[in-house]
Amino acid sequence: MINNVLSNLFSKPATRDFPAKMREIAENVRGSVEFNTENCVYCGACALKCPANAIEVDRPAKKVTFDLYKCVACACCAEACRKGCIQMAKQYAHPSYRKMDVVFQGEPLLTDANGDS
Amino acid sequence: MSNRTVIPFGPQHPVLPEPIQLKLELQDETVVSAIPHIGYVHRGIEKAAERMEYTQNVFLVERVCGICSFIHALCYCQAIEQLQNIEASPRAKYLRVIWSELHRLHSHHLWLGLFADAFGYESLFMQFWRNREMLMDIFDKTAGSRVIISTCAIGGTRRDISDVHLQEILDTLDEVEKQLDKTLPVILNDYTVKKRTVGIGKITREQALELGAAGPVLRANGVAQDMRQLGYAAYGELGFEPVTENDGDCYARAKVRARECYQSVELVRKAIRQLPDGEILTKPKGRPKGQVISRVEQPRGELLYFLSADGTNRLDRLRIRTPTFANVPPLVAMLPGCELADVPVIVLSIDPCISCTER
Amino acid sequence: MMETMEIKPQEIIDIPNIRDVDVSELLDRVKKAADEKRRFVTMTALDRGDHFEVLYHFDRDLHLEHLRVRVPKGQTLPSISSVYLAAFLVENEIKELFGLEITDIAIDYQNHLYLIEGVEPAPMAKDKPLE
Amino acid sequence: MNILQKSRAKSPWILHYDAGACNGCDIEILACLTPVYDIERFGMVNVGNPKHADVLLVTGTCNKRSARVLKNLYDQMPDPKVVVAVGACALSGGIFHECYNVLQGVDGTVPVDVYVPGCAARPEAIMEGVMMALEKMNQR
Repeated sequence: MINNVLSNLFSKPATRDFPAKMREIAENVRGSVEFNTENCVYCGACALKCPANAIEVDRPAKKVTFDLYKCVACACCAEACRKGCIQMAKQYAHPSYRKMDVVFQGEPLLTDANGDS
Repeated sequence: MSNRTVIPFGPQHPVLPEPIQLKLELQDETVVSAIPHIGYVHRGIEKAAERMEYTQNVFLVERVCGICSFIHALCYCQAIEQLQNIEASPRAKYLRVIWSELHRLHSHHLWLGLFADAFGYESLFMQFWRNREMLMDIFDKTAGSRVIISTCAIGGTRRDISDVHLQEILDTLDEVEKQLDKTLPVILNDYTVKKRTVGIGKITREQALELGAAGPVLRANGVAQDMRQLGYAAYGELGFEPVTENDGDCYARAKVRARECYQSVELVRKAIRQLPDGEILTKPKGRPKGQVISRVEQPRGELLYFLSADGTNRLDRLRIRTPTFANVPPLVAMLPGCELADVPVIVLSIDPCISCTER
Repeated sequence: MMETMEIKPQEIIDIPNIRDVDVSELLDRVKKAADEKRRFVTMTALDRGDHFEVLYHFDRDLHLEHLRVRVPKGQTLPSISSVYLAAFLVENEIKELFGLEITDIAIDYQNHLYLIEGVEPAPMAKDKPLE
Repeated sequence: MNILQKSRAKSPWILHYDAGACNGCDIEILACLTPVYDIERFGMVNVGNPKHADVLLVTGTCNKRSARVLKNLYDQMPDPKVVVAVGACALSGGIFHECYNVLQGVDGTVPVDVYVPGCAARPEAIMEGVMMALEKMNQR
């Protein structure tokens, strides 16, 4: 045990210096869902596949509502999208003070649950 | 009776990361009886599995337990594969072994740390958890997430592990093994640790069998039963001997898990050496129909899934029997006769996973 | 994926090694299993509309064997916890979540193992909504 | 900012309660306490006693039974206090939001100050969430 104590005493700290230094994120990390609605045809495949029902697609209104706070980051939607509109961003989703839905309707706009910007 | 008191242990207790309540009846300092009270984590996953499509259920069952998520998904996927009459490709089978053994390794590290914390050895807890982070990094790199890795799919796996990452896993395992050589002797040989674990929470082999114990609790009583002997995934080709101990106390259970750490390291190495090339996903066809039971070995013991499907895209019934659920009756038998101060050590010695138990 | 045609439920094929027993001979059968040193694994309840199907799973040297009883709704099932104490948790669970009355459980939680007062009883029954 | 507020922000004590999680977020919170992430650098200590705590970290889908315990713990904490809900389950129920024994999110039981999304939330996100909560506490 003494050896262990000594080697711990003289080795570099294991601690990562967060938040001063952000760690390099590995490739292919399923951080958060990223929408790119340019090619979106509002087919609703992502909404069907989502196990947490976090995505709602309103086809007539051409509107995609994504509830980040239900999302379990399984990447099913990204796999289901044939148009390549959904990608998994490497960066994790950041905390927030309010619950907000991400809504896409042509131009993406951010509104809170009550609908006001 | 004169000095009998009932003490509630939990639901929020510093030793327990999860809420469970034990009503302990004490005569002075000695526990006379213990009754577990659960229900703080019950969600109703079995019912939800009837609502969701059988393909979506993979992600649901993964979240029965965050510590051994991959193994839950594996058990479910194997059951569905059996119903649909498909078989995962050889490469997928080996990848499944690699991920499940890494999960076992990280779970045992986690447990050894918490166990050390339970008998008041905080620096040992920190050491095990520091070493565990190396394994979490592997999950991060190979699967894209630290805890719930979502790589198992019906018919194989969703991701492949590249050669670069395989080498990285081997390097990490060397380091993990080196660290284990340093830290495990403390759990196994240290005088104070032995004082708190040897002879504590003892049950006999007959009791363990009668009370339906599972996993390390059963194997610590000399019963060589490990579901990996069934040869699911690629375990049949890897050669496998269950780890057993004979004393049936907290020390023996710690020893089983400590030796299983080395076993898991060896199994991953072997799996990587023998990893065949090929496809990773067999496309499933048709709908699942019929009843099936699938069993795999979790870090905590035997996991059983019973599936009943009627040919639609939803399951008729999904029954999950988790190892901690089986280990609660032995716990009730272990506690009487021990001292109040030993209760945390004994409770942790079965490696309780309450979210598994209640689903 | 979206379903265009609803497939009708079909007859379900059983798991192997299953033996149908009557409620009256259940305890004798279970005692026999205990004498032969089988390890009690768990129980599974299925709601089949007018009756419950209860499966008892036993293990012996990695080999599973099952007993099956059918209990019409409204009737009771005797507890096996006098033979296998390990069954008390799962019997409480079935009693609470399915509403199948199981009598003489060794430790009876009186339908409060998982749910507290004010929650609708027997949520796992098939006639309960799926959410 | 007076001296009391300043010292509170320098050393916030954390109480962690699992209201029904799958363990994923809980082990990530524990990972925050261990050497690699080590939030004790910021003076944060995990305590077991609600009366000692300033920050309540809640994980998991809340059900009716654990909601009672959660409310109880929250009421016992002295003011000023902040609540950080960690993980998809605690925010909205996540994948379990339609299960029969799940309350959809803990914000129906206790007032939540910071929402940390993710399944499971990464240790970095949890730390960021706690720091955001402290900022909010300082404004009180």
